[in-house]
Amino acid sequence: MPIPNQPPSELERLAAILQEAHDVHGVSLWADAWKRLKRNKAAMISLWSLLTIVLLAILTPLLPLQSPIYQDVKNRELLPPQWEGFSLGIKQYDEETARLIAEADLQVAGNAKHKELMTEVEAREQKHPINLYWNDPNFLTKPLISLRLLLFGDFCIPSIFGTDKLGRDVLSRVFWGSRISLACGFIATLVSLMIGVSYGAISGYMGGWVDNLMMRLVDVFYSIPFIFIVIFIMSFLSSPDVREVLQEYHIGQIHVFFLLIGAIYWLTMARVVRGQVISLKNEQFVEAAKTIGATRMQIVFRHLVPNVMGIVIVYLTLTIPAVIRFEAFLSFLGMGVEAPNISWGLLVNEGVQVITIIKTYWWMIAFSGMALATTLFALNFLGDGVRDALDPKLKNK
Amino acid sequence: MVRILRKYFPVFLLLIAGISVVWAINLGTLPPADFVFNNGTEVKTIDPAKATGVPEGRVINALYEGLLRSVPDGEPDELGRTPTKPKAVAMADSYQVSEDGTVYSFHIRENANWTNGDPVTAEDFAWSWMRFLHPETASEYNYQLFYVKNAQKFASVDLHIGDPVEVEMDDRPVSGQMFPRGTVRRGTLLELIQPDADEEHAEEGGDDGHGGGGISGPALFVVEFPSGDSTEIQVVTTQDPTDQAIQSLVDSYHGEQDLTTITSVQHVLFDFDHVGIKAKSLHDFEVTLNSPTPYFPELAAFYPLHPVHRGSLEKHGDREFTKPGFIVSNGPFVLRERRIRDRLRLVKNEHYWNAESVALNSIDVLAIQSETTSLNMFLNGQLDWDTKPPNTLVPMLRDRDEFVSTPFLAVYFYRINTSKPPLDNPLVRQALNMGIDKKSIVDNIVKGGQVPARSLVPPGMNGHQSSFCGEYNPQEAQRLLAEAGFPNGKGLPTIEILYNTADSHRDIAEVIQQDWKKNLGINVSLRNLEWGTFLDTLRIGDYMVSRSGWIGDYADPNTFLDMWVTDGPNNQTKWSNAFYDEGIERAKYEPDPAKRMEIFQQIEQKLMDEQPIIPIYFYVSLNMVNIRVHGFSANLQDVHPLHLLSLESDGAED
Amino acid sequence: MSHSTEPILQIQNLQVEFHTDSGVVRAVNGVSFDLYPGETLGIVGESGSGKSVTNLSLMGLIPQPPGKIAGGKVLYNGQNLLELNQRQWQQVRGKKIAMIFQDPMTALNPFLTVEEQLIEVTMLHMQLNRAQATEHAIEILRKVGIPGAEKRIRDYPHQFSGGMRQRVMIAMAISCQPDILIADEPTTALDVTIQAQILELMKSMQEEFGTAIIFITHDLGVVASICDRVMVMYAGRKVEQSTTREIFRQPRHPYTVGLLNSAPRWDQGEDDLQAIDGQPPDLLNLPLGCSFNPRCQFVQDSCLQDTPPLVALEGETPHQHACLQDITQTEEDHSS
Amino acid sequence: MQVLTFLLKRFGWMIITVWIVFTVSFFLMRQIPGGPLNGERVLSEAVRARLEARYNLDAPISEQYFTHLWNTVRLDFGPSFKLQDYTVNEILAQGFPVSAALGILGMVFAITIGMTSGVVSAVRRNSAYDYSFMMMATLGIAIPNFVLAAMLIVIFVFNLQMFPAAGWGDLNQIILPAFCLGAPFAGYIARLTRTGMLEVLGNDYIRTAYAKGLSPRTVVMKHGLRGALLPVVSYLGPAIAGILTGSLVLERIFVIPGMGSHFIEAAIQRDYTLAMGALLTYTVLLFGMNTLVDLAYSIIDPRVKLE
Repeated sequence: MPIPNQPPSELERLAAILQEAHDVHGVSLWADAWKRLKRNKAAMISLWSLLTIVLLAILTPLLPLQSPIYQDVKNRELLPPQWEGFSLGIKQYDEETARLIAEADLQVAGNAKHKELMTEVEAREQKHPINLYWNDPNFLTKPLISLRLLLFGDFCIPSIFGTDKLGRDVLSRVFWGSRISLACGFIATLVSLMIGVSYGAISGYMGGWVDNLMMRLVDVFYSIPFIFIVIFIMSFLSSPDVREVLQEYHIGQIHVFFLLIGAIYWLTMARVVRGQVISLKNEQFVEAAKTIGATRMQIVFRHLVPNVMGIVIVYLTLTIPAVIRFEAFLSFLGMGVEAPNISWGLLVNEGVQVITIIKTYWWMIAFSGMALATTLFALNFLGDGVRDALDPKLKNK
Repeated sequence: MVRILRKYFPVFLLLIAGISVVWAINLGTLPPADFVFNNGTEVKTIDPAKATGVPEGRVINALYEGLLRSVPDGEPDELGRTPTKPKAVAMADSYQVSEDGTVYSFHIRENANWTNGDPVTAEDFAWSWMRFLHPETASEYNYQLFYVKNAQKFASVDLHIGDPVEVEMDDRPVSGQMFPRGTVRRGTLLELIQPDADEEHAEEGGDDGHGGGGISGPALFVVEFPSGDSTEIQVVTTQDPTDQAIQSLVDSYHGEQDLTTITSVQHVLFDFDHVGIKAKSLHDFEVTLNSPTPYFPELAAFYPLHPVHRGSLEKHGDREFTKPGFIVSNGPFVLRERRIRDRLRLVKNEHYWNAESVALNSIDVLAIQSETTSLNMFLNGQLDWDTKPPNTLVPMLRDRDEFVSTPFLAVYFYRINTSKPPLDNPLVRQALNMGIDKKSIVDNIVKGGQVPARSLVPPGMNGHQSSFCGEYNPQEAQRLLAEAGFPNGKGLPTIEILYNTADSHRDIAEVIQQDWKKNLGINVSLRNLEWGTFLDTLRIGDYMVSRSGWIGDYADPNTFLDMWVTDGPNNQTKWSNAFYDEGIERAKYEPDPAKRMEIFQQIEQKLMDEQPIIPIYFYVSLNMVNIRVHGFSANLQDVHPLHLLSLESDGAED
Repeated sequence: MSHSTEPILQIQNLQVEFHTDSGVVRAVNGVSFDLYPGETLGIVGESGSGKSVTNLSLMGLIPQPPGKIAGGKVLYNGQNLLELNQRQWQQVRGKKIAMIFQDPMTALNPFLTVEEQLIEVTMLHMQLNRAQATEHAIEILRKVGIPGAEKRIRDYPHQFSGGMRQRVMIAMAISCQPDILIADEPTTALDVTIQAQILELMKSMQEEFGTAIIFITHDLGVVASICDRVMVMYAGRKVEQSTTREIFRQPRHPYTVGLLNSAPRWDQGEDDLQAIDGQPPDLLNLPLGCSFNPRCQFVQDSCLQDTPPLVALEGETPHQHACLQDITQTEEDHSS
Repeated sequence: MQVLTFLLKRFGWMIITVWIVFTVSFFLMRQIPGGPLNGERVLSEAVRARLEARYNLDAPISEQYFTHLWNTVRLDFGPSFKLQDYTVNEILAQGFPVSAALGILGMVFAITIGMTSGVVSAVRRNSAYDYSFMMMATLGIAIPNFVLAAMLIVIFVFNLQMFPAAGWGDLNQIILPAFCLGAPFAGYIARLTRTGMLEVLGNDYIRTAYAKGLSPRTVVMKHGLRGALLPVVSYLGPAIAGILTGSLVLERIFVIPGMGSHFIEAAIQRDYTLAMGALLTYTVLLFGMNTLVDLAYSIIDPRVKLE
């Protein structure tokens, strides 16, 4: 409630309070928390492993890995981990192409033989390893793969994680799978974060019947078995009309999938944020912001939301694993990502299927499972660490 | 109140928890059965008239018995397969075929009984087949009886002026239940009043393959009933006479009939008395066919044609009569207990005519969907027969004594939507076929000893000589592609392979994806749909290439070939060929088996040349059977009648 | 005040440390004092002066780790409590020595009824059965002035007002008639009018049961009204101790003086209130010499070097203080 | 009285929730491609028309909606499309107790193990117990339960031969699935209990309890546990949703004839009636459980008022 005719000095004082509140809550809190976090060994190890995993996932196309989709069912099916090398055959390809071009150059330009040779050269493009070994790389990954080919050429890390039932390299599949799984975890969580934080903050700040209604709605949502809705929507998306529309905007099913999972996981986040906002909204800096004429939206998003980010971050580290697990669960039901896309959930599920008493292809599950578990582990410990860091009360008790 | 709650809340919760666990577990532990097998999935129904599918067939064949039974008969062939033949070792103890091959006379054995002691009579069969064909039953399999004279007219309500009709009045004894029926009056159709028949028919004719213009929508039937010595004319409709559509029919009518009284009735159907299904006497059952159908005995043994007990059905209703306790059946086993998605408990039927030869006293039919779990249970001794061991493990299982496998009448193939360019070009389709290394798929993916397919009809079909499509040949495929105008795959759009959610489908699709990419330079994308959407997508033709499979209903090439006629409902490739359509029609009326097979060979050749489909491999049956089980023989149709199985006596009892 | 009897509690050279991430904090650094039956000893000091920690040590309630009792003795009837094991401690707590905490809002368990919290102590220590214990609890609640005790006993703490809750706390503490009652700022969180009632209640209870009370506070007004003797603590040390009258009459430590001056008194005007300069000491980095030296107005060079010993002045009233300066003179100078 | 009004109010909300779920899924189901009548073999038009009439699928969508809604109000979900011998009510009546037993056992298991190890971890903070329990808890959270199930089957079924591989009926068949179902929740609960307990143990009233001479055991169990329960209880609401999802997977692996498989199968096969029945059952179940959690919350914490 803005007070008219406030003397300017008073306004300044309030502005100063506001600034101070920001500084206190915004900077020193984080700096302190960071300091405390740095002392927490488990959390720091987790943080660094996570960063490494994310970095590796981003740089996967650049690494000298084998093709994640190239199959050799005849010779390389279900091989145990080994050091035997594998060659992409680019050198051979290039030599062949060069030979054809040289041969063409010998011919008179324009004659039939020359034309034929040139067509063949052109056509070879289709069989370039980049087209053969990587399925439709997009504009982001293609340059990276090209760079990788330049840097490492034919060299590939041998199948130290073994191969799967189609003779594909598990190592590279785990790496490529990390991209989808992590993207799924992060994007979906980000979506849930945006929805949850806005919803919770608005609900908590508005109070009254708005709050009541919004929270009732959350209760209602809590009672919806979302797995069912996911199945429905995934089917809906695969119907031809919808698919065409999506394709027009270059949206893959997988992107919608991310959004969908995110749209499910915001409920708890909204509740948590609401609780925090309610406890914060009567603090002085909010009053101050009101007095200097901030709109309600400004107060919520500029002043309140930054102050609840602590708990939100803690909650994020819990949501990401939940989302990654959910993706794995959908893969189990055959509704996760689609081939040739790979996710850890898919790999783990493939692995589970070959755990039997007759023969256990342990490498099919061990490495993907380890990657999944390590990431989830790290996220959990990091979450604990962040919570402890933000809430020093718990320390030394 | 809160205080009391607060005090006793934990106790209360524990109580609930305890009670519900005990309750659920006490739903009853059954004593173990003699023989336990995995049926793969929950059976959708055990009503023969409504069932489709292999799992249902296994159960219905144990509960019910038809006129004939397909049983393994004769010496095993070179692959160890015992041929199955429909034989009169069932409800019929003998049958004759008329010289022209169109009239079958079955003699029902005198000692055939229902489980409640009633004798099984020819009337039971006539009534059951009537129910099977009745439009309201809406049996998915009813076309199997369309070889019978006038059966299709009855089932599809295909009426023409002058036809004998039966009219079921609106006086059903139990409302909402189909049987017992209301009063049935028989008469002759004098006139049929329908709105603008021309347009309607033009629209309908297109997408109805099996049908033949059935009557649906508003219609008025003018029927002449014999009434004593004279006749009585009535105007009837199956709809509400006050309905707007009917009224407008009346208004626009210019004929000579008096439409002032319109009677509402349940059904107006082709008179069943004129359908070629007759109970001649208590034990003589006669079937008249449209044309000689050499495989009709197979159909007579096919489970949808098994009889049901009229009394119990009329008493308990269409659904309830299948429940344990109510069910009255005539097969070697009775249904004792049924738990959804868990098990059916079958026990020996003491009233069965051949009860002394039935060795198993009780059978549990489990509905395990997970192949891994099923195998685990088999290895753990919980199952005696596992019907689908996982592909990946087949190489490890093959050397075991328990492993029983043989090629059977089923083919795995890819459909091509011939309306989508560039797939409308046969050259492209042929190139796609030749670009697939089928042997590698069989050897390395499915691994069960399946046979790479170059024809649609599996080998081993009596007398059929298959025609073949091209073999794996990348060079030739490239040449064809270049001839079609796509040298090295240049200019071809990305081709999408559609498959339904299941692992081996995906694996195969991935292999083919790589084959086409490597051999033909074609970019291939995969699209995975779960079953419901998959089927619908196929139907509306929103696909380029799609995974498919077909299991033969009977041992005749027709079951594989008749679906590819123009606009056949199971065609779904938009492929159409006049020569082919005509060939299927010719084969129907060809009495000479050798000539008939020749026709089939010719039209299969057409199919393989034009290639709207790419055969990939022929299935093999894969079974894991406990070695103490006897009487389990590998055969073409992967049929293993439960009443022929027995257990090794020692060790089984303790 | 006569010390005819033996002290019921003797604290000798108590040292308590806390091991934190930033280093070792000596929260209590060699404190000794005696407590006699039936008397009320006030312990005064700022927060962080070690008064609470001292008393928690008497109850064996120092959380270990990070806390650690580094030395000293707590003799109760001649027995060193610090050598007790867990089981023996349980026999002392609540039965021999009971405690009342500062904030009745948080010191009562919000999840349990008052009855439950009252009877568990008597059932434990006096071996009463449930019915007896309830009866006893009602009786004692009545004694502490809870109207309608039979009914209210079944209420939860949040259904009581602050003062009532503190009464419940007192009831809980005295229900086994302990020899010693430690009251840790029992009135700080209460309204002034309630404070007086609570103090009155404590006095009457003491008279009835003859309990010795250790009364921790930073409010000298409270001290004046209830305590027989006062001990002043600063930065983990005892800096002064004497009878209440003596302390008020002639404080001998600058910190005591500061405390007295900063407390409002009815006989002084508002303008005479003087806050003690500076911040409470950082226990991790105590200044060399006298811990109070940065804030002391009488500081001399020697104060920066030597830690002042506790000196006992023999006289009619025993008076201990730890200051190198004799401030009685300067004090008078100052005030005049 | 207070409880009654609360329950009544909640019931009102439940009706609204169920109605929303009903409406949304009714139209969503009919939007997606593939109908309940699609089978492997294509039906002839005549048969299809008859079947549509039988299931009232030929009526205008609004009429279908209101008919179905009215039947639902009368708790009649109609016949199942795919399990033709049964009505949806019969199917649910068979599946529900099984799912409930599995869920409850899993939950009991999760709570027992989770709370015990959480309390021990909190009381023995930074001890070897603490570390190993928390390690296990995190592992439980991190491993998808189908992986856990596969590993346990290899170990307990084949190597140790302690349990049958799958199936339903007697007690030793329920232990493995219940364990797998409970494991991730046990992990979460352990961590929540630990954190909650640490927080509670720092409260003044715990000190008061010690000051009374209560044994550490009594203090922790009587005074500490209730407070530490609160975060666990508020977690139970969402956890129940998770239990349901988890049981979908385990029912497949262990061949348990519960509702989960119906739920998934019905959705995939477009068995409209069964899907709707299962969906609404789950909705009511979730709502009921969430209400129970709120009730439990206010019962544990007397300061919380039921609204």
